[in-house]
Amino acid sequence: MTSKLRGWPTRILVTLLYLFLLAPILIVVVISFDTQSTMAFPPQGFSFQWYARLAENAEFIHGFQVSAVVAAGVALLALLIGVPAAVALTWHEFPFRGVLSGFFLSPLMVPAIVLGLALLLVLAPMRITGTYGGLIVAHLAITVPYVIRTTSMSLMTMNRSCVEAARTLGASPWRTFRRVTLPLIAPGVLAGGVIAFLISFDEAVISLFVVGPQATTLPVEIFHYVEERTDPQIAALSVVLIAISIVFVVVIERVAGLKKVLR
Amino acid sequence: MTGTTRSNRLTVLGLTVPGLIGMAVSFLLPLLWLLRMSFNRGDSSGLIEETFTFDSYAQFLGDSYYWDMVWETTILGLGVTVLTLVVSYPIALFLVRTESRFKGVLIALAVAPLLTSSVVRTYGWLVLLGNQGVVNQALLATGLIDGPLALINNKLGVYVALVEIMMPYMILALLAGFGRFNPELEHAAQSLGANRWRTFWRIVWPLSMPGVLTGALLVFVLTISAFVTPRLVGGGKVFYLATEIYDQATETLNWPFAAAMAFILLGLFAIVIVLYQRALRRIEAQ
Amino acid sequence: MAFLQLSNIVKKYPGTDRPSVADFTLDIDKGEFISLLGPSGCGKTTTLRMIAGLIEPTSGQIHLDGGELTRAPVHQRGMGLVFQNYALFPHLDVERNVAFGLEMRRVTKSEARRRVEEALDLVRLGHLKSRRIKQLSGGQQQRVALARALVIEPSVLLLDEPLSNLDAKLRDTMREEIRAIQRKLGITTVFVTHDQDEALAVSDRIVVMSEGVVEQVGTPEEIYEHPANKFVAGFIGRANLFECEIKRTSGGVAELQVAGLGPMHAIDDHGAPGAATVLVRPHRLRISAADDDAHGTVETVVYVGDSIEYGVRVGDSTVSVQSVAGRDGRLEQGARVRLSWRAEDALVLK
Amino acid sequence: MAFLQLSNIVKKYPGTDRPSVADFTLDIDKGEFISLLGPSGCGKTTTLRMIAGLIEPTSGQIHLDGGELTRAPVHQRGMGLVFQNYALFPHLDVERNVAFGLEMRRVTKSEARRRVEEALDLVRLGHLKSRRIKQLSGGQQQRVALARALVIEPSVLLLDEPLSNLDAKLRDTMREEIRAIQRKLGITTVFVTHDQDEALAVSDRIVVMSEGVVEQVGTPEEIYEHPANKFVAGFIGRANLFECEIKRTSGGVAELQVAGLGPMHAIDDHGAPGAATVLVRPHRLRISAADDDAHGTVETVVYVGDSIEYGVRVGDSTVSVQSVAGRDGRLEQGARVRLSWRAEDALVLK
Amino acid sequence: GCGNGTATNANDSADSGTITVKGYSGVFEDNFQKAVIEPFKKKYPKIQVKYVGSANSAENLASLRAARNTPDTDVSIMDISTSGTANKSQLFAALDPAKVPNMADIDPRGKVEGNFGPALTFDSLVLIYNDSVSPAPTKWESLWDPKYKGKVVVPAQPDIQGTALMLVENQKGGGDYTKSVDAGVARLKQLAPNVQTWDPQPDQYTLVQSNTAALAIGWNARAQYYQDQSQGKMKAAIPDEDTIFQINTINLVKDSPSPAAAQTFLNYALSPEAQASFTDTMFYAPTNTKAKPSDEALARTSLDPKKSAKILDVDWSQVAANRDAWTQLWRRQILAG
Ligand SMILES: Nc1ncnc2c1ncn2[C@@H]1O[C@H](COP(=O)(O)OP(=O)(O)OP(=O)(O)O)[C@@H](O)[C@H]1O
Ligand SMILES: Nc1ncnc2c1ncn2[C@@H]1O[C@H](COP(=O)(O)OP(=O)(O)OP(=O)(O)O)[C@@H](O)[C@H]1O
Ligand SMILES: [Mg+2]
Ligand SMILES: [Mg+2]
Repeated sequence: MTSKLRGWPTRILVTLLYLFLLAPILIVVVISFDTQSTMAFPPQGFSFQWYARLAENAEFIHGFQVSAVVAAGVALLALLIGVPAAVALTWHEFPFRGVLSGFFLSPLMVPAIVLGLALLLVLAPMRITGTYGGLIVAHLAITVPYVIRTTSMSLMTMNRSCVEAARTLGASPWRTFRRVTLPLIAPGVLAGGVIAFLISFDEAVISLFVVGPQATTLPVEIFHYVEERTDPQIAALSVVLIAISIVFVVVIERVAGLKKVLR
Repeated sequence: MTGTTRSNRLTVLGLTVPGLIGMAVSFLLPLLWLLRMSFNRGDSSGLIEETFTFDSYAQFLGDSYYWDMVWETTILGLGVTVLTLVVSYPIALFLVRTESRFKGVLIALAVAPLLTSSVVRTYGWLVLLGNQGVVNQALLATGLIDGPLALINNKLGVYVALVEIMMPYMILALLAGFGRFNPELEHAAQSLGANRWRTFWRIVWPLSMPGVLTGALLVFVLTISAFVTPRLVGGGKVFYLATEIYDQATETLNWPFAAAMAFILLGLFAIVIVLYQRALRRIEAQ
Repeated sequence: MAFLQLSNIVKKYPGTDRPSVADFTLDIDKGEFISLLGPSGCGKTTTLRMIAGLIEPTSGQIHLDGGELTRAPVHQRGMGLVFQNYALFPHLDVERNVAFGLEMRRVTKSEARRRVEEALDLVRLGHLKSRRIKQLSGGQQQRVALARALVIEPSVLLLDEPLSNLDAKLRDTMREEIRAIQRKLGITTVFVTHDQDEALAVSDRIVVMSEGVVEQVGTPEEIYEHPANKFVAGFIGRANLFECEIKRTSGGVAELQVAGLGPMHAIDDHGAPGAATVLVRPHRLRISAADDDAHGTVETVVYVGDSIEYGVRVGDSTVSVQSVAGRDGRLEQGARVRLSWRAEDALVLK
Repeated sequence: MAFLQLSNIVKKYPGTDRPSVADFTLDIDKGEFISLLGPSGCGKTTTLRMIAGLIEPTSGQIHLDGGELTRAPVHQRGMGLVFQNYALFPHLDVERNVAFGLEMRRVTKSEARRRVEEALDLVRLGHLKSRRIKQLSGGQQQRVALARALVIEPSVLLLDEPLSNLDAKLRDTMREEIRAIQRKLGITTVFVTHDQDEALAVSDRIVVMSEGVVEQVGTPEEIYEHPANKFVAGFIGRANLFECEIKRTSGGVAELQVAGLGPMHAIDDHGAPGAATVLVRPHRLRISAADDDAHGTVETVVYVGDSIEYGVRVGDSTVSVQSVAGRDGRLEQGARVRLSWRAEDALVLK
Repeated sequence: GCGNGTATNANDSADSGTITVKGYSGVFEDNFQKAVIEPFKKKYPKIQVKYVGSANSAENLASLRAARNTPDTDVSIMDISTSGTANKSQLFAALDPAKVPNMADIDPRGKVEGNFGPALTFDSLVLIYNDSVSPAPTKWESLWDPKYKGKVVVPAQPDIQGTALMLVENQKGGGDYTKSVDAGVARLKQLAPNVQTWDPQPDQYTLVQSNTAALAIGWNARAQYYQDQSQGKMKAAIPDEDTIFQINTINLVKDSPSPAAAQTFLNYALSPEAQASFTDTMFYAPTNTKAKPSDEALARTSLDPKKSAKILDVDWSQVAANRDAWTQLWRRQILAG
């Protein structure tokens, strides 16, 4: 079977789709080595000058730190509150379940721009705009729904008799969850965590409102940067981010076996 | 295990309370503020008058221009969702099935675009599709066209860029939705005479519905609230609710109107969520 | 007092029109080995899952060792359960599947390793320790499930068709191993099986169920020799049931007039004359060639290794006769035969 | 030429050290009913899946009706398959599961409905048509799987333990139904079972496998009466194997000196004197109380309904004896006994 | 919390403290840092200046408004039409003429009623073109030339560049913007087929430089700056007809944490030396009449004496009041086509 699946039509189709998916990134990679000072094609030369400039750009470096910390915090927090909520919503029957589940999804319905505005007016009096805590709070609502969705999807599709088996073998509900349920729903939890991280990491609109001089996230720095300049420094930055992500993935792969987790 | 006993209720409470607290602070409170704001009166120079009026709602609902915009936005959301699904599904299915050594890398590649700011990726599309872009240059070089095609600064560009930007989210959702995809069921279908196509439609597709629905909801919502991409690629010629809300909130500074629009958008999406939940429940029943 | 008490247990799944288990009452002693026997879909698994606490009875109580169990959380019941569909953990290998219960009990690493090894040897899977579940054959998976339940030496062992995918030899061995451990540790065991012979061979007592209802509870011999009704008679072992007329009963033996066969005798505990049914096991029937005075004709001859099974047409029904192969002469299809039995080999049912 | 030909099939799963199926060769005629029999993990499922095309043989060819099959896509092979783990479609109800194959064949709606109904009645599930798979008992699921494979009336039917979760009565009925359909339509059938009796009862021929290798192919009687080797003898039916010394052979009957029993006779096809093994089935052994001149002592007495099984200690091994219950007198544990057999009930193996 | 969020700040005095300045990001920020903030820091070493970039004036106002009860910004630089709204909504405080003496020397066109923040820079609308365009355009009319179909870039209303072009055309068509802009809208409608994008990305200077577009309108200061940066691939043309001023004001935020230091900074930013220095680096015309930038820099600003006569007089508060209405006009009549 497998040899047939790897047939040429499938391969070609998948390759083309990958090409489409990665096209803008490929362009960005090429441009990042250009000598021109605008993002344009074809490149006029080869240099590392934009990488050199990037290394000196304190705002980007600080922005990266802020974004990484915030995104990690958001992902963690979103998982911590999202996964239990997903368990309750998928596995338990209780009054107002539908209402609650709708409520947990509703942040997705509010355009980020509006939520950003609204958050600013709530967070500013609390004096937490422009702090890590404030940014995490601001990103929480828009990431939790993803965690809940992907997690409950996995909960729905998993074989529940494994949970029963664990319980009869003496595992408390918590240990059952940790030792059996969690590994079995790992694809959903992982997807939720990754999406939460990435949404937070890429979130520019809400952040625009709640960043402050002390903590400004990378997308906001980028956003400000491209409003005025379009040199390939941004391209170089993207390439660095991709490289970091690939290293990250390779490490996960080595340590935890991504294949196993996602299969 | 799903009785409505007291301990069950306690469990449910324990499981949902952290989430409720988090959502209250980071969502409900701001939303309530927003609701209040939508009843204020804003003027076109950006001044806001604290009052209680339905003016903003009336202004929106009484203007067919905005109704067209709602329609356009819905079409954009649906269109991008369907297209994204079409181009993402084969990749997800391939990734689930493949036994390749490079599986991990391939998954990473599918997700990597997310680590590149969508602003930057949109710029990538500008470089690709612009008048001086890669595609136009290639087409001009081959002599297929004799003037650059307008690939951006119109709806086409918005669709292309949005679809690409949404793909990784869709792929992730689909991958998770396949869960522990059981090839044995495919085998069973084939042994019953289903060719690959029919095995797909009758077995693989229905079983992947949770992932498809989740991915679709995710993409739909992200699309209709996306403003960066339509902004950057739309050439100022296409208007959607999100860009309009953004304009009202940041350019015109008419916050009450922006807030009212947001609540109207919310009402619109409530319909989508209801449909989604109904579909989900049908699947869950299985 | 009984160790495990099920009192008036009822289970009705939502959306079904009849309860899957209806008014189930049973007292099980400590260390007893009970089999649940009954046709497919009669509620065996449902009963077992209620004992384990995986589903809540619609009504009724379960007591363990005097304490009400109905509300105890599953993981504190200390029961070992083999699931009909195994329910192995796909993300763990064989060894860690088996070790799971021990880890939950915080057994030390070395002790756990030793016990897991023992359990795997017991089910003859010592060599597949580090395989993934997906890479095992059906029978091997079933044995992992068995080892996983046995290794924790539970006080109550619930087995749902734990041997259904094993060959006769292995099944015999496993059955004996289970029985030995069970005896040694005094584990109270409820064993669901579809195999009547197995139930007869290992059980202290057998519960025969049908459509959610208990038809009879008794020792194997009671069940086999004195089935409470036609259902039990027909279900346990193969049975010929003849309609007959009781003429007279004296000294526990009835004189019968059996349709198609004429006057016969049978054991009768009831004692009232009138219409009745008489049960004769196929191997208790004697068959002999008879040209005149024949009762019927041999319709089918099936060779089943240890013996030969004849289907004999008597009137418009078919009677099964089992004859030890190789010992008696072999009859051909079409042969005209006479049937007979000894009074002590036949039983009147009411 | 044979209808279904397996030639030198080998399957080695990646990551295992030995092939799971090694050099499997078998010719199956059209309409034949073949059983694959063997211990758990011997490669039965693997073989079946290769025929169905679900896994590719590492080497070897499969021909169907003269055409090379190895490369044909699964869905064009027109084979019906019952999976050991059922593989029912969780998102479809019972009726639509069964109808699936018919829809794939574009059978008209009304025709399909009729045939599905028939198939469900056949497996006694007509009343559960619109149930979801999750709401069925284990045996009910298995029967759905069976109905799903039968309803398409395939030219080749592959059954992987299709009756393992059914009670004896239902199993008998199902087995007969399968056999009837198979005969009527001339379906070539490969039947994997762990139940020796079942294999003996229904098969045209039986293939006995062990550790991926074919040990013997033959009719039930050949396999049972003339096992090719000790493995087959031990696996099919229960067997007592005695070490012995052949003194002399004349007229196909050997004079033996059996350890612990003394001089005996047995059928011998080989004819050479020297050390050998003699096979005697438990039910062919005769047992009688004997205070002096005893061969051994009764160690265990197990009541199995139709008969009584004795374990008799002879020297340092245990001999099984099966005696029809109720016919002969019953021996108690500890009784001193003599064993004997008729020459035609014993077989010399080499 | 934010370090300097309290209304009364013990550290604040005229020559020490920490102030936050919010203004445009990008090249404006770069040059403002270089030409104004750094020399200021040298002069007042005890005052820390933090510059926070924001994308545009509206965003700047939005954040001020949101943080009105706990302002974290001291000085805000924004477009005059936006600062007018801010003044009206009491987000800005009036300046103390004693503390900002340079206010007195500001060009009358840059003075704001009630001592609110005055003009920091003057700029004007210009034509920009790719150097492949010949002949070099000198009139707005070139934008309508059919040979530039699909090659013109005009940032649309509510961007004030679009507003400015409309006002210029409206005036030419005989309209009075205080009553109606129909004439301007009609002209722009005719322009629509020529326009490649109404919302240039990254910006029109880049598009013209890369020859993605041929012609565009833009602000003089930036256009001049980019002309140098691109080595002439993109050129600016100050049209020899009516154009419009763009004015950026510098304002003191109401309840600013450090009002004293902030006003010291304001005063410095308006000083002749700072004004001259900023003009030299980025070609914004100085608002301080006493500023003496270099002649060649001055020649490239809108204050070039030869051209200043042609500046249209615009009441920016009127423009702000009409912003929404005009935006709707554009949407429905110009852009939709
Ligand atoms: N995917 C796999 N990878 C590695 N080994 C496997 C795999 N599947 C099966 N095996 C091994 O191959 C051998 C044969 O397996 P198969 O499933 O054919 O056995 P079987 O005869 O059907 O046994 P059972 O009666 O227990 O179902 C077993 O030892 C099993 O462990
Ligand atoms: N979740 C469910 N919803 C509705 N009906 C169910 C459900 N589970 C089981 N049933 C029904 O309840 C009855 C008893 O099921 P149970 O699983 O206890 O049978 P069983 O005796 O174990 O049968 P088998 O020998 O076939 O496994 C069956 O008729 C079955 O269809
Ligand atoms: Mg069951
Ligand atoms: Mg198997």
